[in-house]
Amino acid sequence: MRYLPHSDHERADMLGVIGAADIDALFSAVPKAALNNFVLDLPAHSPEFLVEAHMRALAGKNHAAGDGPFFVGAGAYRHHVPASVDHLIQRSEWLTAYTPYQPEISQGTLQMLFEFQTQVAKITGMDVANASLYDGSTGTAEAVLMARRLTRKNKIVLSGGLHPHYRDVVKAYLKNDPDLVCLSPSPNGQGDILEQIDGNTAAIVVQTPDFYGHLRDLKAAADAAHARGALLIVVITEVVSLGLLEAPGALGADIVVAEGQSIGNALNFGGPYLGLMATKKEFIRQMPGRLCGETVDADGNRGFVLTLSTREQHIRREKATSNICTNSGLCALAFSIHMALLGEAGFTRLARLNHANAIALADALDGVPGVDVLNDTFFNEMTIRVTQPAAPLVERLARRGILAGVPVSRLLPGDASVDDLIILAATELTTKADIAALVAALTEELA
Amino acid sequence: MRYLPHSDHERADMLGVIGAADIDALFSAVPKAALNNFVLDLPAHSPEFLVEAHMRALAGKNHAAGDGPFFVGAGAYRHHVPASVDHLIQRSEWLTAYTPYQPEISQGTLQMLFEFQTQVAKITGMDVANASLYDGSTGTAEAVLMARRLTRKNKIVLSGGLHPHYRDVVKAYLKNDPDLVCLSPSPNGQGDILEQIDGNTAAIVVQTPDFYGHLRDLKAAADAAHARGALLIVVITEVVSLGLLEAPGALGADIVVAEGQSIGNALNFGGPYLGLMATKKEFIRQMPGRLCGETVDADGNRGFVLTLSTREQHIRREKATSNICTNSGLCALAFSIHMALLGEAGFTRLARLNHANAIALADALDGVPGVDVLNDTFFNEMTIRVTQPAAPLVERLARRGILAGVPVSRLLPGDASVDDLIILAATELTTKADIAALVAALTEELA
Amino acid sequence: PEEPLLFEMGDTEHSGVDLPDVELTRDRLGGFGRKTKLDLAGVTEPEAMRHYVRLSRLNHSIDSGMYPLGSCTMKHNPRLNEKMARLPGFSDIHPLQPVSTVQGALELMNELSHWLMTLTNTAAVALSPKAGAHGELLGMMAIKAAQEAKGEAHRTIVLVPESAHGTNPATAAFLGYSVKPVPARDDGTVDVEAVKAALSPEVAAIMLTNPNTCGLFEPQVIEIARAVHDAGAFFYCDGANFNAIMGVVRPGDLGIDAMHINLHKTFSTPHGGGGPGAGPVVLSEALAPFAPVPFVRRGDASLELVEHIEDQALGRVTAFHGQMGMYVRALTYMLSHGGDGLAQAAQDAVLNANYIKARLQHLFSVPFPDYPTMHEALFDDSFLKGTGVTTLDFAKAMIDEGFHPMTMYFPLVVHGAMLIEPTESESKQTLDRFCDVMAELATDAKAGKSNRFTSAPVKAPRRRLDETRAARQPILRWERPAELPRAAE
Amino acid sequence: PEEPLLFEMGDTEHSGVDLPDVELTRDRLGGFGRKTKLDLAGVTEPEAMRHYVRLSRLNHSIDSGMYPLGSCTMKHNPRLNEKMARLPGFSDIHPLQPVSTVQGALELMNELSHWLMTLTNTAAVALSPKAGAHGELLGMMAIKAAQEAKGEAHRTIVLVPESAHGTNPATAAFLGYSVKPVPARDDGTVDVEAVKAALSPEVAAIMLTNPNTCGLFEPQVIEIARAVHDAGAFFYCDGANFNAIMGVVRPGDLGIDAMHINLHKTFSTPHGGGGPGAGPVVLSEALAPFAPVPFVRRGDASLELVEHIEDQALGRVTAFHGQMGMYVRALTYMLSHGGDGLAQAAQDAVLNANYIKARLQHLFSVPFPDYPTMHEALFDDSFLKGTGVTTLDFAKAMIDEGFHPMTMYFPLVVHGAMLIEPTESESKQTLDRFCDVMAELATDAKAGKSNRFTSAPVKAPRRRLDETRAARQPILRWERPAELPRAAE
Repeated sequence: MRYLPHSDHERADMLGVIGAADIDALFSAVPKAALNNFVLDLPAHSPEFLVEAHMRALAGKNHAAGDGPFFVGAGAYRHHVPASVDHLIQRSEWLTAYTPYQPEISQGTLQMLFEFQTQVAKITGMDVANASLYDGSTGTAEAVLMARRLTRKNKIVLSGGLHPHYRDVVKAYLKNDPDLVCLSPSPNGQGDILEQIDGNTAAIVVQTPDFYGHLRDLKAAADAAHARGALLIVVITEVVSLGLLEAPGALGADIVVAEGQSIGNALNFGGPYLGLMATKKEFIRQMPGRLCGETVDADGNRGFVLTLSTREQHIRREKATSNICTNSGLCALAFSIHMALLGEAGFTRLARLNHANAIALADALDGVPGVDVLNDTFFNEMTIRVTQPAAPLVERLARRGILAGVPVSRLLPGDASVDDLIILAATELTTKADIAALVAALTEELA
Repeated sequence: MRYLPHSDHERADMLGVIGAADIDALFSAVPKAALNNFVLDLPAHSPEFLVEAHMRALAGKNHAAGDGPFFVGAGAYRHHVPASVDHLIQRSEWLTAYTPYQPEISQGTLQMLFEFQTQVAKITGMDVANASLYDGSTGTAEAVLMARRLTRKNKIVLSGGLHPHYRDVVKAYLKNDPDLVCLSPSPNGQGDILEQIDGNTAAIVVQTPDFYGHLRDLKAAADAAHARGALLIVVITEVVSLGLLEAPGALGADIVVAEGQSIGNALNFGGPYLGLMATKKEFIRQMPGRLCGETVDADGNRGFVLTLSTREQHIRREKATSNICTNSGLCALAFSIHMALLGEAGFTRLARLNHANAIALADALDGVPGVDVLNDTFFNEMTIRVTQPAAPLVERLARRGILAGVPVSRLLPGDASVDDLIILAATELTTKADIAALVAALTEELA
Repeated sequence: PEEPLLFEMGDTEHSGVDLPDVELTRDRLGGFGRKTKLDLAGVTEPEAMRHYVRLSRLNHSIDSGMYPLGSCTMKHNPRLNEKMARLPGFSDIHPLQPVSTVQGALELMNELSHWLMTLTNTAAVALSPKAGAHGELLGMMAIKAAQEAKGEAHRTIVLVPESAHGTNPATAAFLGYSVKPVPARDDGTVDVEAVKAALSPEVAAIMLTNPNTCGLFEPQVIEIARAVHDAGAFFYCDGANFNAIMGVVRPGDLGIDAMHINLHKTFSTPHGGGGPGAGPVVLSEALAPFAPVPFVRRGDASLELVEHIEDQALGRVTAFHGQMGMYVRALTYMLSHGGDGLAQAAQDAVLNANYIKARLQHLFSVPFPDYPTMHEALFDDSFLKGTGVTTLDFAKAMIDEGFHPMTMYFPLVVHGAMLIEPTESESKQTLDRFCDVMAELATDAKAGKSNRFTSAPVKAPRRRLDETRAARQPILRWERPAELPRAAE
Repeated sequence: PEEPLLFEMGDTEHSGVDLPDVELTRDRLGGFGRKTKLDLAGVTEPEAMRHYVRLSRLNHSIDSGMYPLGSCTMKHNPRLNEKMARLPGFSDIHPLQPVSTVQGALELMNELSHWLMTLTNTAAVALSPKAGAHGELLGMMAIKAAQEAKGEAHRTIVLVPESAHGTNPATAAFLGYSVKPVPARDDGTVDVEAVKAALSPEVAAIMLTNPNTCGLFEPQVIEIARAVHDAGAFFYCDGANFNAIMGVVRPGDLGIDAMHINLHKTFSTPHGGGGPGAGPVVLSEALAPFAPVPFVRRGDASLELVEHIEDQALGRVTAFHGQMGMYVRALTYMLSHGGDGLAQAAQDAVLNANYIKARLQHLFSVPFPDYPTMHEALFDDSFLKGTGVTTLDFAKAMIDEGFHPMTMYFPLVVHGAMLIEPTESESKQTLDRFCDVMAELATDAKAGKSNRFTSAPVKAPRRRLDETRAARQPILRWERPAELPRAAE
């Protein structure tokens, strides 16, 4: 067994030192009825090359995004990750390190987290950020709970433009809560969320670009919320948009939650991803998740530690701000390295290139008979209405090797009004040839 | 430019410190006629994702060994390399380190080389090994030159079973040397090399398993050579065979040269590979290539250094034993890690598995009408005679997705007697299904 | 030399990514374009390589040394797992691309589910939780939904033994339950009678860790499960310590209703400096109907991904399908080990912990000597009484010997707890060196050489850090010093 | 703790590779089966990871710090190169599989050849040499073959300037040439008149490094080439320093006949702790017919691989097609940089060297102050006169500051030479810190603080090692100590 360092000799020697007759003697506390009472119907251990062959066969049954034209977005985006990023995160001292609870021998992870927090604060325009959460959707639920703690009010209003899966996660976290108001999805980018704000409102949750790709007016939302003592929670599923769009912090956001996958992290069929959360300085003691802070060591040298842990479960147990125990450390590292490589110059260029390719896509789609682009505004994603049911159309395009986007019905099943809608994204990896292939195939299918 | 750390600001500042008006001022020694006298007709710098797309397109035009049944050997072998090996050799401190001339900050590489030398000495049964050479073929040429220095005699006899490319390399190194005798290749595993030994013979060169897969009698060769004061140079192109075959050192070899690619290193279309060289203790001062030795530091701690460098070009210049300046450090590392993972138990099992699969292959080929297996003995490779010209047959099988081995005519062009021969290898990666597919296709093609 | 902060190295001009510098002649931003500056430092690739390589060297890691961290299961992370997770067929697929184009992914999820259900003898598994604590949340949500479905929404109490992980009470409280502690017996285990005494019609569930956080297998676990079920409550098992029994004991046979499995603890997905984890939850027949979406179902011709069920009780706990990258790693590990290898690994983990206990018990104090330990050896600080050396001091002295400290001050039920979990990955050679060092430290502490401890660590990249200062005057991000108008200019 | 040797950790039972344990019921070994024991230590995968991670941490590397090694060009190694080299379409193809199945590989070789010929303005390139010295060998073999073809086999002398790399005279001698040194001028360059004086009908070639090993561009190189050609000899150019001029000056325009290119120095393939290198040789029209096999040729329908030419003069210098893995890396690097980026890299390399020279020349002695330096700054040890500090001491003191020493005592023409090559990869921040440290060291040396130097290094994994002992009583392999019958038992 290649991962188990003991030979049978050594096992016998060790049992001798322990004074146990055999290994079962060490399991003597297990009720007889439950110990070795079964035959494990599982395959036996296997050479590496056979395991690899099996996994390659499974992987080979999937259509990878790089295998053809690809326009799928709606909350996860295919971007290029520099080879150096993936190389660095596989380095032993990053990959196989534990949570940095022992700061003297964890300064690498800790300094990185401090840098990461700074990067997230800068791109969102907020004062502070935490060391990451599981993903954008659970982060949104945590933000809602945080807003309740901060305002001591209960009502939460979710914009109809919030990603339906995010909405579902908030609903699960707030199970049966009558103070949760979920507005209807609006493919046209309009929202009546401002009218829902009342004196009992803890927060409104606005996503921009929204689920359909429209850009939302955060300033107006912030002003309306603040006028009634409510908080504005801004949700961003495509973090690259922050290279081109005004920072939510500059527009009045109180809490910003984002899915950070786009920077440094692969699609991975949905996970692991990276939840970003940033807020105002005065709110940090109600922020969930780990925080890294600067301090000095006994010699007076600058160093970093996990801090303000009195908010956390391992100290406060049932009084903690959240039950969260991990962050997305390695995904945060990937994000931080990629962002360090981009810098302001690269991040801005990346966002511009995404937008330019999306404009090219929108222009091309506009020219396809039977296709109606719904968006006036967008960053790198847009919604089209087609003259056929969208889901089977997308399926037919997939058989042609073109992954043409997400039929809205997949995310809002049962809502007939969205059956003819498709959300499509373009990124820096979208080529003219990809767009031409899509247009040609769509034109044929819709003819 | 992602690899160039200077901004234009910084370049200007630095020119200021230097006191140069512009960058061309630093090239003032270049004759005017040659400086910037051309337009570089080469593409401009390119984003990583475009470079990657280009390289993937090229790679996609090749049939990778893992894409189908694969029996190609004849000096390079497809084995499984554990994922941990390739991971470790990419670690910064291994990959991007320089030759360990400064031992105080190179103990990692040096201790590894010391361990590598020990491993090579052990598997070959020799006293000492060097820190590696370019590959088996150039190692063979170096061994021949070494034998001349050691014996102060000139005649070199190459067995007909020596890989034809190895023979060609020796010929190139010994250009126009009348004392080089190259015996004719003999597909039947017989050799008349012993009769060629005379009083002027510096060395005979015997490969086992030989080019056609036959095992050669090293003891007889050693005895005959030693009786006339000549040395026996043993060449091994498939180092895995040493897990099952007697060590050349135990049979009287004076110098052992091997291609080490099979352990830890990928096929790589022929390079980089790994030359192994081992010899007797009394011969080390005539051995080419780097050597690592144990010593102590100023505090008395065990440490390692490159040693006996008075043999080498950077000290001895035109009086050096060879002009070699590098070894195959990273390939040696991969070999050493893989061999450490195998150990005696694993190396032996690996060799047995190779031999068992080769027996299965030979048995299966024996049953194909029109195929004649020539070998009585073999390790993991054998030669067959078919009823058609071999090269076009192999080409037709390739079109069916089966890489069926090497037509001997590719290596011995112009020799009509080998036109119907194919050399095939099996390794631990050869499956029953691979053999069945080959047999079925061969049966059809030869029908 | 000290490694500077990224913001002290880079500036807004430098970039390590080449991209075409597209001019936008028109935009579709509707006036929401950025007007404020990002002020985001960039560095070129060679600078980034150095920065992150140098920073990494300030970390301890499994690959560089032992991590005897009780309850954390820091085991070897095979690199084959990493390689497989990076096959484009796994890493480069989108959670919302057509299900017909990801059949291999669904097959993988199915296969992983089969392994998890077989190893635990349970009826269902919800793969999607992002980490152990997230799995706990899901499991308790399922219990809550099941109680509600039974018309028992009035059950508002969850029993939690005092030795539990902090996540247990935090999770219960997160869902609005009030937490009622169950005391431990003097031998470190839970008394079925104490459980019975605590049970009532208001109790929704018990959350029990087994093997428990003292490293002991709960001998009365079957009786406890029966009592809990008899009282109409559910048995949530914290699976953090499943590594001790996988392939040897099936939690389903013990009567559990839900248990999360930390793929990073038990099935070797890397800890990554604090995540990402993955916390699939196995469920009993009773709770299976309350599993959240999404899950994989075998359809007529192909595998189906169920992403939505009308009026589903629990709904969805994360946006997509969970930690696919971790599923690949975990399944790769399972296939490598096989059922036989997993059982051997559990046995070796237990063997190693008992070996450490056997070698150190004459010098350290063992709070619960009655049972053989499972995968962890638990000591307390009574052997340090009067030495002036605290558990923390002792732990910091281990750093100077090249070891990560053990888990300290947990479980809370033991004063000055030292919880040591070697895992199955450590060789006898390493265990012997570890025991030698621990014995030498204990001897030194008892001999009054307290300076070795109170000043430790001295060989680490940093001496002890001022955590109080960090919390009192939090500095959570880099701010440009007043005298430095822009970075690196 | 010290990292033990593999043989002190492992034993013959342990293995980190699982393989079916096949029983051989019969064999085809003809009685040649192994009877002696290998006695080869094995370790499991977790042990191997630790061993090689820990060992690696004893190495300096480009990724962890600057390597100002003159003549070695230790530049940044992009990880994209590594990733591309591992695409199965490149790494998992066999040199002897049908040519029709490796058209992408031939295309890559063709493309790389095009870049090399364009950058050098030459007529042909032989890709197969395994390293720079191997390329030299090939180049000189081609020259020898060409002389023989001209009927000039009697030319047995090769001119080599005294400042040349050791490989130059070694290569010439290897081929049976006698080496005739050409003296350098006081300004560090070669005098065309000295070359003319040395030329004779017995001279086969000159081997010249340009830019030379003093870091200077040979100002009379065109005149030298003309004189050499006029004398019926060939001009071999050592391309080790091509990094200084790529994209800026084309060696073909200078009159060279053959030049090897170190892909690891110039085109960023990793040094790997001492190889593998790759040394393609570009050839002039005159030498092109003498290129060895194999090479790629464009056929009617596809690319052809020429592996054999009847009566070919030179034949073959290695078994297969050379360092494919390095071709992939080098071409990836070229495409990343583009022609413009390569020229910029050369200019930055020269800029950096001149910056170091400018910042340090007031404290260090500059032997050849007449020209701007190219990519290397050369100092000598006259500034250390009377300090009791040698060049070696000075170099070892650099180690304690986190820098690899510069190249020392080379070129031989300068007493106590210190040859510093920063390459284009170092940032101004790093260069400034390097210059600060060097200046401080020079000041300390002059101030008589010799202990900082003579005892250095003190912060490295080892103090200075006893090289004399290593050479006098060579211990070249591990031997089992008499008291230890078998390892790790």
